[in-house]
Parts: sequence; structure tokens; C-alpha cells
Amino acid sequence: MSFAFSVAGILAAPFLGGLLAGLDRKITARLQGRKGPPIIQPFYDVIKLFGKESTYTNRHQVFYIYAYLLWMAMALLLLLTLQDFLVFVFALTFAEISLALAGFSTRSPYSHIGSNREILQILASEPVLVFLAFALYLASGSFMAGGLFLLGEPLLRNFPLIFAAVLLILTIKMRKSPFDLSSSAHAHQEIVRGVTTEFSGRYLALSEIAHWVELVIILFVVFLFWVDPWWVGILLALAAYLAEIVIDNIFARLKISWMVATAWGWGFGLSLLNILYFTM
Amino acid sequence: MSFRTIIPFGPQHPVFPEPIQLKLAVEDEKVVEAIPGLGYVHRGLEKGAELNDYVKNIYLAERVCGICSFIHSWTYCSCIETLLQVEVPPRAEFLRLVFSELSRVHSHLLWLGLYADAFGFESLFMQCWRVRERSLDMQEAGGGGRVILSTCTIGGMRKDLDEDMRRAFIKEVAEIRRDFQQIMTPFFEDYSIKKRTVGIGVLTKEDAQSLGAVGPVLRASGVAGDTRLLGYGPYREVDFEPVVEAGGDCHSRGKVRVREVLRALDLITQALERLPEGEIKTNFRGKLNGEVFQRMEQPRGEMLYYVKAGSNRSLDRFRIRTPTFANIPPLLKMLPGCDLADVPVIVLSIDPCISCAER
Amino acid sequence: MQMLATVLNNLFKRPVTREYPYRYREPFRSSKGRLVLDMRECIMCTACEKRCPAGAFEIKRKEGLFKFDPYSCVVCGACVEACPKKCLDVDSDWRKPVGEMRTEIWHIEPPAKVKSPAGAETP
Amino acid sequence: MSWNGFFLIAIVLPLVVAGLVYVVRSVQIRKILIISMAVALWAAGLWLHFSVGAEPQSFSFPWMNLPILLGDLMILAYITYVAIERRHPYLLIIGALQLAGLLYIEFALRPDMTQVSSLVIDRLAVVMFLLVSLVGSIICIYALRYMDEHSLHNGLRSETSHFQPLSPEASAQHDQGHTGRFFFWFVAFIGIMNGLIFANNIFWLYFFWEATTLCSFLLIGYEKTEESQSNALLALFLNSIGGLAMVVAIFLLVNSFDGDILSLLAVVDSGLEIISTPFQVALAFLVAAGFTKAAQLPFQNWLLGAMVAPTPVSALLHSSTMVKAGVYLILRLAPAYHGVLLSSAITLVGGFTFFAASLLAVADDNAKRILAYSTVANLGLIVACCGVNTPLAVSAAVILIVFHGVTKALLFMGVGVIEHAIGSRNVENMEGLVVRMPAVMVVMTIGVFGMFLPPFGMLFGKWAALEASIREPLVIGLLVAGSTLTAMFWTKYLGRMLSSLPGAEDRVIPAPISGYYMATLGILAVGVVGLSLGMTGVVQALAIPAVENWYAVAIQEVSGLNLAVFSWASYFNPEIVLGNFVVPEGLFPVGLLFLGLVLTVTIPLFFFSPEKERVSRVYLAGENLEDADSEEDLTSDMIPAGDAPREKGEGKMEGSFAGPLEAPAEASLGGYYFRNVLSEKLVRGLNGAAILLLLWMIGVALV
Amino acid sequence: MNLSRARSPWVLHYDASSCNGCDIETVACMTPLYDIERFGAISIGCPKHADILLVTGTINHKSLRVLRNIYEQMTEPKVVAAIGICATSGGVFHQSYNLLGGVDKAIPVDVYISGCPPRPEAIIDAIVMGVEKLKKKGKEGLAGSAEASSG
Ligand code: SF4
Ligand code: SF4
Ligand code: SF4
Ligand code: SF4
Ligand code: SF4
Ligand code: SF4
Ligand code: SF4
Ligand code: SF4
Repeated sequence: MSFAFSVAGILAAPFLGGLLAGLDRKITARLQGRKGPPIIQPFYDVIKLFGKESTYTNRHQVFYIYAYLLWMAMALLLLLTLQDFLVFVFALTFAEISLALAGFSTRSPYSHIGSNREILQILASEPVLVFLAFALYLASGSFMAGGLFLLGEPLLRNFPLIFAAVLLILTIKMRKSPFDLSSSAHAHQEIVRGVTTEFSGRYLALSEIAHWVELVIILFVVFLFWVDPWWVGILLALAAYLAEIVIDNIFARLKISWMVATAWGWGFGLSLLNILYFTM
Repeated sequence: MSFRTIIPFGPQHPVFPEPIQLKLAVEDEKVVEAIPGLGYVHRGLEKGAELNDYVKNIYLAERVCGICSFIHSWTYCSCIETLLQVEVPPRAEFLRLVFSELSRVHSHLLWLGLYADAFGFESLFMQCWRVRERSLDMQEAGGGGRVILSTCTIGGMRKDLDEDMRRAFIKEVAEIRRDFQQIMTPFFEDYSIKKRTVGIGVLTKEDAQSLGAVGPVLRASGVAGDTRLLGYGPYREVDFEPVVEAGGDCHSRGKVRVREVLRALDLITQALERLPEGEIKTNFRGKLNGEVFQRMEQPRGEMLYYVKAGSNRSLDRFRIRTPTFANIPPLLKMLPGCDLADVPVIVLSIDPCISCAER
Repeated sequence: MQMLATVLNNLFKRPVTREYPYRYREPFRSSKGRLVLDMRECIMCTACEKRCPAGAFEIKRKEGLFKFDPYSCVVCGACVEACPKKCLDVDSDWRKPVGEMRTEIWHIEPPAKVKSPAGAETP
Repeated sequence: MSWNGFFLIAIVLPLVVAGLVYVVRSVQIRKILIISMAVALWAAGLWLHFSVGAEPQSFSFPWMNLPILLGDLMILAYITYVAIERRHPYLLIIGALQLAGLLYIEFALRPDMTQVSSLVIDRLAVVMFLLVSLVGSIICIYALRYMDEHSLHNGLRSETSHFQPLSPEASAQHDQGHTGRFFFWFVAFIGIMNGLIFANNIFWLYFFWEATTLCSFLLIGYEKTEESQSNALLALFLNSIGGLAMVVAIFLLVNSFDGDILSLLAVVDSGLEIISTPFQVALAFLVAAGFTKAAQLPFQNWLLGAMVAPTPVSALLHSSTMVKAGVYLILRLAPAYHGVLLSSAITLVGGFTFFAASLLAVADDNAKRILAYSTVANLGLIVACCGVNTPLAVSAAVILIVFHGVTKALLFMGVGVIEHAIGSRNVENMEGLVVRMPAVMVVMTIGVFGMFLPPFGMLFGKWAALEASIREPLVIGLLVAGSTLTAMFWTKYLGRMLSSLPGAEDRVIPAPISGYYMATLGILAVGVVGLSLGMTGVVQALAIPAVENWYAVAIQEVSGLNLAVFSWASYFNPEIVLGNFVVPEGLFPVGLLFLGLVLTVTIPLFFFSPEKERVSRVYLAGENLEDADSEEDLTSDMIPAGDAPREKGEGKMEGSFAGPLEAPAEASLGGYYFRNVLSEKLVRGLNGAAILLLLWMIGVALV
Repeated sequence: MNLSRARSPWVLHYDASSCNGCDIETVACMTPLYDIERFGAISIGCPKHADILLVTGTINHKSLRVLRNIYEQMTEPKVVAAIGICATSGGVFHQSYNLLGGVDKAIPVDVYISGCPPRPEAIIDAIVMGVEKLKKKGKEGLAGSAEASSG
């Protein structure tokens, strides 16, 4: 895809992500029998946050919050320009680690625990993405995501188990039940707002935007499973997204140990199995 | 060299609508020590009541807790009625039973919602509170207030139910039952809820008895202890049997309350169907003298009122032993060794009502 | 998993939300919203002051001063029952929020019967 | 400069300087000597880089064969002596077996070594030499300052204890006696390591190999505390197993091939022709010897125990010497086992070590041990790369060796400075370093980021390794798991150092840091960033030439593949210095990632002005204790703030909260170590698995 | 900006020492029947993120400090609403020894809502009014608002 397209994509991603988040809140409300907020509610929230006083607890926190957003954007850029998938995974990891470090830097027990859970979430989700990179290679002979477009058959056909694993980490990445552990939009949990407890004003807004970008990224990853014709991929991504929202509403939040066990047991296991099956 | 994280869990904390502090020492995510810090909602209510005219104390007693406020006013009134030797008309007694079971329904639904919220099941929380609104509407229609009714008074009730209302109530109860039955299965069967609650916060039968647990906490540990068995008020005239579960864990406590909602709805229907005709209030006269104990079953368990009166219009002594107060020692028994994520679930599983515990 | 039916059911039904500020739902007839005062009949007997558990009234008979603090009243209705002249009533509507609390003050000649309320004043 | 002159500078000069340092006990002269040596080594390195071509050059010093043999025997005799004196029966057995084996080979088999070249210089050796001489001598300079302080502190008695400072006079005395000996072994180590790099004759190799073992034994035991003594003994024991493996390998080579294969070059060349069992087994034993030095599981314990030594020793052992000797040997032999099952077995051992060491690092709270596990893990990765044995993989191994050397040296030196400043090496005690030692923190951040985040070299190496490992699906899982675990423990560690109380930046005055430290740390930090920035250059100038001509030969002769397929020119296509890094498998956009990093650092500077925003206290569920000097903005009808119960104190209440019964409590943070999962039992299990893997590897060679 | 401010009031609830009546009505505002998320309001646990602080109950000696801490940690612009009679004046507990009076004794209050407890509708009214104040404070600028709210 062209460079201009990617730049446009990066600029559009927060909007798309915000809309998706708004859709999520609306649908969640409807699933619960409520009317719910308007779809553009997330934008109201973020704009408001930009207008609020920003406090910080120390200076590195600020750096790492910016790093979170920037590297998320970097990951998106790498993904949209269909670069090396492994490099994309690394950039994504950098972004998430920045978030964890921003939480760590504050010395608040709540964000500290949130950060610890955040790195456990990285631990749970990163392997699957790396496996996906391998799947990409096995399918197309290159780690470049662009290779998929030349394949002629959807990735899903040969790697259904990895697709299942990606769905699993989609839940983790979206920070939704049963995995809304490190931080969640709804406050009612044991570690208050987790990683973002100590963010405020503009910094909270930045992390929120980064989260939207992350949402777009991960849905794009789902999309990669069926790039040709492209609309099937988009439908696939949307379907996965809707399924996640429903799952969010029919599950209790589970524990961090359970998450790691599941992600490593099922996510890791399924992916590896798929790869071994394919190569054997 | 310590790996402990010390967390001030509360007073201001999203999982606690009421302020209480737990100083938690956590290793990785295992709780190794939990020390409660109380006093955030202590209002000095008992002392305040001693300064008051005893009639005013009905309203004060109601505000021990906004959730089961009706039962507080009933207990208080029945203390005074004993002291004054006032006969309460049977219709009033039955109405009291209706409202007290109604408050049990709304209290348990409220709790089930908060409990769902504690393990992050937001939609279930929403559904519980949605059904609960129906019971609040009943209270408002019949008593005038959504949560604090102020209908119970010394000698009887202040508001009567007319015949239309009685029938509407019976119908409404049936509808609440229907709605509730639709959403209650997850509490018994849902995989993720079981994952979060089974085997969590276990209180053995022996511990429950020796630590003095009351109410659903006691009954979930397999002890059929329920003050309603004493047959105060009209309880001796209706079919009643306590709900008991044997597990002793959070899951059982949830199940006990779910089943108690159904039982309470059943009691309400019974009472409404046999509502005796007649007066709803006896006038009273006379001086308070002497002392009295009164026990009643709150949604959260057995509550004990002690009233001592001299010969003037205020009370000499007024003491309340509330169920949450009794359930805190079992709670502290359950906490160490659990995961951090279990803390809200376990704490909520005793259905803590701090405002009553600290008065 | 058992929630699936419920949530899907909700999705395809209208939400139950009462759209309060846009659509007003009449409170129940007997609902206790706020205390309304009609001071024309008041005889300054102080029965209400004595019965009020929240100390919302302050009546100074000699000065003809009758103060009522709506931000202390818990709407229990005890004073309504106590008032011999039926000056007081509980309305089902509720008070709107304010940015500043005001006590309602009436000047009533102690023995005299009718005095129009002097209206609310700032203390 | 002539080649002989070069060898004099590279190998003999450090030994001479070491001797002088030991004899001349003036600290000033010592400093001058060591710094001059460093300069000489750097110059020699540069010279070497520009004068070595693609073809290996051999040098023979037959007159040295006898002294080398004598040296071998002396070392073995010393080991045996240590074993007897310290009552270590297993060490005695191993030492004696080595001695017997060596004597048997020398006097019963009598190999003819006149035709064997003693030393060889090729591009791989150049890379190693640059690493040893540059990083090693920087560590030497760092050690000058460090050991000054060290003697002042009288050392760390145990892992957790705090310093007991000596009086200046006492420490001066202490210094004269001790640090001379320390520097003797320290500097000599560099010379010996250089010898090891260039050695070609397997007896020479064996001599230098044993000499590094001995050096490290003496350096680890330098403190003379019980703990350091026993850990030194452990190091000696485990490395002697490696020595024994080498003797077995030499025996097999000498015994089975009639003196045809007596040098590394010969081994590599024969690997392309001979696939006989004794040769394979000999290779397996050589690789196993490499494993011991490279601290692969189950041999990791000596390296962890070595952490009791003064930090410069750890830095030296970890970055450029000792452990690198292990992977260097394995890497050097890579063409020899190319295309046989042994290669896959090596990958598996390496991958397993990578995973297991990363896992164990998660459960540790000792900063140096974390670094050590990370070293073990990265060496595992390098070994795995060697096993994968494709052009991309082996060049990834070289890249990893280089970047790991520089970065790890930086990290160790940083931790050393921290340790001296705070008196502890426990991660938990490093909280708030960011305000106490901001400069060191910058260095540590570069180091930690350098270990696992883009766009730094280690990640590039890992990227290359992962891309290459696609050919070994069995190890993919291990590599993937290990690499996430790596991210986890580094983040934990960095996060710990980062966390500081609100407003601490304005309150705390950073500790001063010595110029020696700043200079050496600075050079390495700039080195890490610069090398990463010039990653393509590094690969082009160092990594590719080092391994370039292996596969051309290897592939031609072993599998008969067309040379063009693996032609290096088409393989790596580095565009410009800052440009993308392209291989057939994928692309590493160096410039883009660096741009991201630059933006990350500059954008916040642009938008964020600390003066304009409020520093807010951390959320403690509303129970923050108030600072004594905090002013409440309250109007007169409000209750004065003094009514509330609170503690008096000079701003000390920050981070504390009012606990039950109004007792102030500190909201302390504890890291996650997952000790319930990562228990001793798990370690034993991992070790057991590693031993099985190792036996299996040798078994694979047998069939 | 001001539109967004008006459309996204994040509320923080603190119980200074209430009888629960007000608390549960506040929580009820978030449930399907009242659903204050319609206005973008969500209940947020962390003071640093909140716009509106809903205080229920009277302050007692212990909750005073907590309330002040929370208030201080909230970021400007911020609005405090006193929910229920206890929070406005102390109401039925006015005689108690442990209570200090209405919330405005401890922190500046912008909105008072009466009722014991106020119905959810009334709490929604209070939030709507709080939003208005929020807008006003936002206009006045961040710097001046601290003085403005207490003066
Ligand atoms: S009676 Fe108990 S609560 Fe009261 S002051 Fe004494 S010790 Fe404290
Ligand atoms: S716990 Fe006490 S105050 Fe609370 S609801 Fe039960 S009886 Fe009432
Ligand atoms: S003796 Fe009894 S009544 Fe007196 S203080 Fe002790 S416990 Fe209270
Ligand atoms: S009332 Fe009960 S808990 Fe309280 S002091 Fe007395 S015995 Fe102890
Ligand atoms: S009674 Fe207590 S625990 Fe239950 S909802 Fe009310 S405040 Fe919460
Ligand atoms: S309604 Fe109750 S609280 Fe209100 S003024 Fe009358 S007596 Fe007092
Ligand atoms: S009781 Fe009625 S008549 Fe008497 S003072 Fe009160 S309002 Fe007036
Ligand atoms: S105002 Fe009434 S309902 Fe609200 S906390 Fe006070 S007493 Fe309870």
C-alpha cells in the first residue's frame, strides 16, 4: 500500500478506533438493556480530558505515556505499510511496555499492580502474534505482511488454530471481560483503574487514544486473515469485534493466573500445533 | 528484603460503595495479611438516640442503614411496643412482614448486583438492579419511599394497603419472580462465575459457628440458623423454612441469597393472600420502663436491639448488634491466602453493610 | 454463558431506560418527595418542631419567627401528623438542586391567625 | 606493524602489564599502565580491522608448543592441587582424568604438530578481538575506580549485607595487598582471551581455554569470603568438565585421524568431508565444552555464582571474555556440523537455555543475577543461532555477540555504580534510582532498552534469529516464549528503578558520580546507541565478512546446492547506513525505528513543561497523609485542616497513608516474582531436562 | 471543548458517612432504568479522572481527611455535589457527637440536593446542574477556578 495511504491510515485510525469504542459502549449498553451514550461519546471524553488540568506524579511518567502513543502509531504504520510482521510485533511490544513503565514509575500500589498485570498481558499475548508472523512466513515465504496479498488464498484456511488464538488475545488486548485485568473502562474492580490510575487530563487522553489505535491494530490483524477479497476480511474483523462485546457481557472477569494459563496453554499451544502441523 | 506490596484498600475505592479500609499486604498477588480499618461511617447513632424523644428514634433507627431500613424500624418499634405492652393489630403485623420481606428482596438483588460487579460481570449487575427497581416501585407505591419508608410506627403501620394495591402487589411479585428467574441461572451455573467463586473464601461449619457468623454467611456454611424461625411477628403463621447451602464458599453464599429472594417473594405472596382485615394501628399511652432485647432477621442476618428506658421520654441505653458486625470476624478469617482479585468477592460475599456495622 | 440469552434478548428489545429529564414519570401518589408548607393557618404551637427528628424547624414564638430548613428535612412526615392546623403536607414531587442552601423564614404574629408568608429570605 | 608485533601487543602486552601492575604497587603508575595498554589495544584493533582480508591467515610458532604444553600441565597440576586442598573429590577426578588424558595423548599418541599452524587470524577473530580489546579495556579502566571504592567498602560480604566502611588508612593497606593481585589476573585475562581467539592448534586452544578457567577461578574467589571461595570452586569444577570434554575431543581427533586434524581450521574443513562417528562425537564434545563456558543449562550455576565477585569481573566475564569464549568456539565450529543432526540438537539446547534462563530471571530479585540469567539466555540464543546454521542465523549470532558484549558490559558497570552508591544489589532496593542517580539511570535505560527493544542491536539480532529459526519449527516455541519472558523481567527491573514518589525530582539531590564512571559508562552508552544506529554498517563490516566464506564452501560441498542461492550479495542488502535492512525473509527498518525513538524523546520535551503542571500525590484510596507543609485552601467557615488527625513530619508522609487505627503506614511496593510457580523444584526440573538434552545431543552424534 | 465537558461528566462517588440510602440511589442512577451514561457520565473510581464528586452522608472525624484528599487529587475543573440531607446539613443525625456537619464544612460544594434519600431523578438533576457549573468553571479558565469555587 502506498505511503500516502498509510499516513492517511494513521491519521484516521484514532477516529476509527474512537468510533469503534463508541460503538462498543452503545452495544454494551443495549446488551444490558440500557440506552447508552451517543456513539461519539469517546470523543467527548477525550476532548474533555484535553481540557482538564493535567497533573503528573513524576516526569518519566509523561515520557512513557507519549512513548506509548508514539510506538502504537509506529506499530500501526508498520502494519499499514505491510512491513515485516515481526518488527511490527516488536514495536507493539515497545508501546505496551511503555505503558507498563508509565504505570511503574508512579509508586502507587494500584498502578504498580496494574503494570505488573500489564506485563503479564504482554506475556500472554505477544507469543501468539509472533506465531502469527511465522504463519505468515510459512504461507508466503516472507515475514512481510504484504506477502499475504499475493497469496491467493486466505491465511485462515491454513491457520485456523492461530486465528482462534488471535481471537483469544483480541479479548486481552481489548481489556475486556474475562481479561479486563490491568485496566478497564469500568472502574469497579480491585485495582481501581490499574495502570492508568495515576494518569490525568491530557495524559489520560493520550493513553485513551493509544488504546483506540491498539484496537484498530488488532482488528487489522484479524483482517489479515482474509485479505482477498478485502471485504470478507473487514467483515471478519467486525464479526470478531461484535463477538468480543458479547463475550464481555456474558463473562465474569477472571484472574490473572487464569489468563496466563489460558493464553499459554491454549493460545501458545494452538499456535504451535498449527505451525507444526503445517510444516510437518 | 520484602516482596510485600502494602495496599490501602479503601476507604475510597470503587468496589466499596461504603468506606472501609483494608490494609492489605500482598505478595505477588496473594494476600498475606488483611487488617481492617473502620470508623469512616461511624455517626454515633446510638448515643444520638439516647438524646432523642423515643418516638423520633423510629426515624433514626431507620437510618442505621438505608437498605433494610424497614426492618430496623420494625425492630425498634417492637422493642418499644414490648416496653409499653402495646398489642399490634394483626393486619399491621402482616404488612410489616410484607415490607420486611420486600426489603430483603431488594437488598439481596442489590447485593447480587454488587457481587456480580465485584467479579467484573457488569451486565449481570445491571440486570439485577433492573429487576430490583420493580421492588423499589412496590415500596414506593406502598410506603412512600423508595428505600426509606418511614411507614412503621409504634403500635402499627402508618399506611395501609387498599384492596387494589394488594392485588397489584400480588401480581407484581409474580412478575418479579418471573424476571428474576430469567437472570438467576448464572449464579448457579455460569462457568466464569464458578471459576471466580467456588472454593473461594471458604468458611467451615465449625468456623462459622465459633466465629459467630450470622445470616446467609452462616446458612451458606450449612447451619440452618435463621431468627425468623423464632416466629416473631407473623412468621409463626406462614410457611417458612430457612435456605441452607453446604459449600461455605462465596458461591454458596451467592446461591443462598438467590434462593432467599425466591423464598421472600413466596412469603410476600403468602402474607398478602392472607392479609387479615382490620385496624393497622393501636394507639398507645404509658411510660417506658425497663429493658428489652429484640432479635430479628435482617437480609444480612440476625440483628439484636437492646433498649433500656428509665421513666422519661428518652432512652437510657440503646444498643444495636448488627449482622455485619458479627460477620467481620469470619471475613478476616477468610481473607488471608486469597488472591488480590478475590478480595472484593470475599468482602462482598458477607454482604457488608458498614453503615450498620459502625452506626 | 448463561447470560447469553438475556443479553441478546436485551439487544433486540427496547432499552428500559426511563429517559428522565426528557420524559417525566409521575411519582406514585403516596410518594414522599418534599415537605410543603402553607403557613396561613399556623398557630405557632411548635408541635412540628417537637416532633421533627431532624431539627428542621426553628420556631421562636415570642419573635414570631418560623424557620424551616428544607436541607435538614428528611421528609418523614412526622410533623404533618402532628400539626393541628394541617399547615404541612408532603408532596410527591421533589426539590430541585440548588447552588446555595436557603432556609425558609416566615414572620408570624404569634396569636394572630393569617399572615401571608414573607417569602424566602437569605439568612 | 608486523603480524608478530600485533601478537605481541594483543597477547603478550596484557600479560606484561599484568606482571608490572602486580610488581609496581603504585596506584598512579598502575593507572598509567592500564590506560596506555587500553590505548595500545584499541590501536591494534583498528589496525587489525583494516589489514585483515577475507582469507584466514595462519602463523606458526612451533618453538612455543613445548612451553604451551608445560603450561597446560601446570594448570592441571594446580587444579588437582586445589581439588586436594579444598577436598573436592569430583574436581580431583576430573582434574586427574584431564591430566592423564593429556599425558596419554602427548606421550602415547605423539601427535606431530610441526605442520600445524599455531595462530590464525580471520574476520571472526577480528570481531572477537575488537570486542575483547575495546570493551575489555574499558572495563579495566572502570575497574581502576571501582576497586578504589571497593577496598574502601571492604567488599560486599554477602548478597544482602550492607557496607562496613573501613578507615582510610586501613583501606590503603588493604588496597596494596589485594588490588594488585586483582589487577594481575584481570589484565592477564584479556591477554589470555586474545590468545584463545587466535588459537588454531587445538593444544594451544586447550591451553588458553584452561587458562581462562583458572583466571576466572581466581577472580571469582578474589574476595576470599566463604561464599566467593565456594562459588569459585564451583566455577572451576563446572569449567573443568568442559576441559575434560575438550580433552576427550582432542583424544578422539588425534586417535582417529592420524594427526590430520589438529587445528580448528582442520576441524572445520574436515567437517565438510568426513561424517564419521568419532569425528561427530569429537565435535559434540567440543560443543559441550563450549556449553560449559557459555554457561548453558545445566552449567549455568557457575556464572550465577560468579556474581559474588567484584562487578568489573562480572562485566568482563559476561561481556567479552569467558562466556563469549564458549559461544565463540561453537560458532567457529558451525560450518563443521552444518547439515547434520547435531546442528539441530545444538539449536534445541540453545533454545531451551534461552527459555529456561529467561524464566528463571523472572523469579530473581538480585540485579546482578538477573543480568547473569539474561546473559545465559542470550548465549542460549546465540547457540541456537549457531545450530540453525544458515547464513542469516550465524550472522545473527555474530551480531548478538557484539551487541550483547557492549550492552551487557554497560549494564554491569551501571549496576556496579548503583551497588556502590546504595549498598545493595537487590532490585527492590533500587526503587527511585531515577531521582537519586539520574545519570546512571539514563545509562541503565539505554542498557535495558538496548537488551530487548527496537531499534537496538540486540533486538535486531533477535529479529534475525527468529527469522532464521523458521527452519527449526521445534525451537520456535522456545524462542518465542523466551523472548516474551525477556521483555517481562527487563520491564519489571526498569520499572522498579523508575518508580519514584511524586515531586521527588525536586526534593532529592542526585548523588555525585565519579568521572571514571561517567567516562566509561558514557563511552559504552554512546557505543550501544551508535552501533545500533549504524547497525547495517556493523553487519556489513563485521558480521558478514566474519562468516561469509563458510557457506560458500559448506553448501557447495555438503549438499551440492547452487552457490548462487546462498550468495551473500543477494542475501543481505543493506541499503544505506540508516536505511532498511533487507533479507529475503523480511526487512528491518533501522532508520524508521530510530526516528521513532528520537521522536519519543523529543516530543514530550516539546509539549511538557513541568513547571506549568501540578504534581499530584499518588492515589492511596483517599488516605494520603498530609505533608506538614501542605496548605489547604479553605474558607473561614470550614473546619480547619488541623482538626483531622494527622502525623507531623517534614514532607516524609509522601507515599504513606493512614492505616487502621490511624497508624501511618507506607504504601510499599513489592515486585512480582511468581515464586510459587518458579520454585526450586522447577529449577531442578529444568536442569534435569537440560542434562537429558545434552546427553541426547552427544547421543545424536554417535549415530 | 465546553460541549465535550458538558457531555462527559465522569462522576466519583464518596460516602462520607451515610446510611447507604443515598449511596444505593446514586448507584441506581447507573443502572438500566436511569442510566446516566446517556449523558456520558460514568462512575469512575479514581479521583484523578473525575469531574464531579458526589458526596453522600455527613462528614465525621475520620472521613474529613479522606474527603479532602480526594478533593485535592481531583483535577480542575471539578464540581462537588452534596447528595442528600446528610450531606447538606447532617439531617437526622444532627445531634451526634461524631459528626461535623454538612460537606460544605470540609470542601467547597457547588450543588446541593435534598431528600432522604433523593430519588435517582433528583440525583440526575444534580448531575445536570453540576455539568452547568462545570461548563462555567471551564470557561473561567483553569487557573482561576480554585479560588472561584471556594470564594
Ligand atoms: S468506648 Fe470504645 S470506641 Fe468508644 S472511645 Fe472507648 S474504646 Fe473507643
Ligand atoms: S446490615 Fe444492618 S443496617 Fe445494613 S441493611 Fe442490614 S441490618 Fe440494615
Ligand atoms: S463493664 Fe460492660 S458496660 Fe461497662 S464498659 Fe465494660 S462492657 Fe461496657
Ligand atoms: S460489643 Fe462486642 S465486639 Fe464490641 S467490645 Fe463489646 S464484646 Fe467486643
Ligand atoms: S449495604 Fe453496605 S455493602 Fe451493601 S450496598 Fe450498601 S454500602 Fe454497600
Ligand atoms: S417531614 Fe420529618 S423531617 Fe421533615 S420537617 Fe417534618 S418532621 Fe421534620
Ligand atoms: S404544628 Fe402546624 S400549627 Fe403548629 S407550629 Fe407547626 S406548622 Fe404551625
Ligand atoms: S440523607 Fe437520608 S438516606 Fe441519605 S444518607 Fe442521610 S439518612 Fe441516609
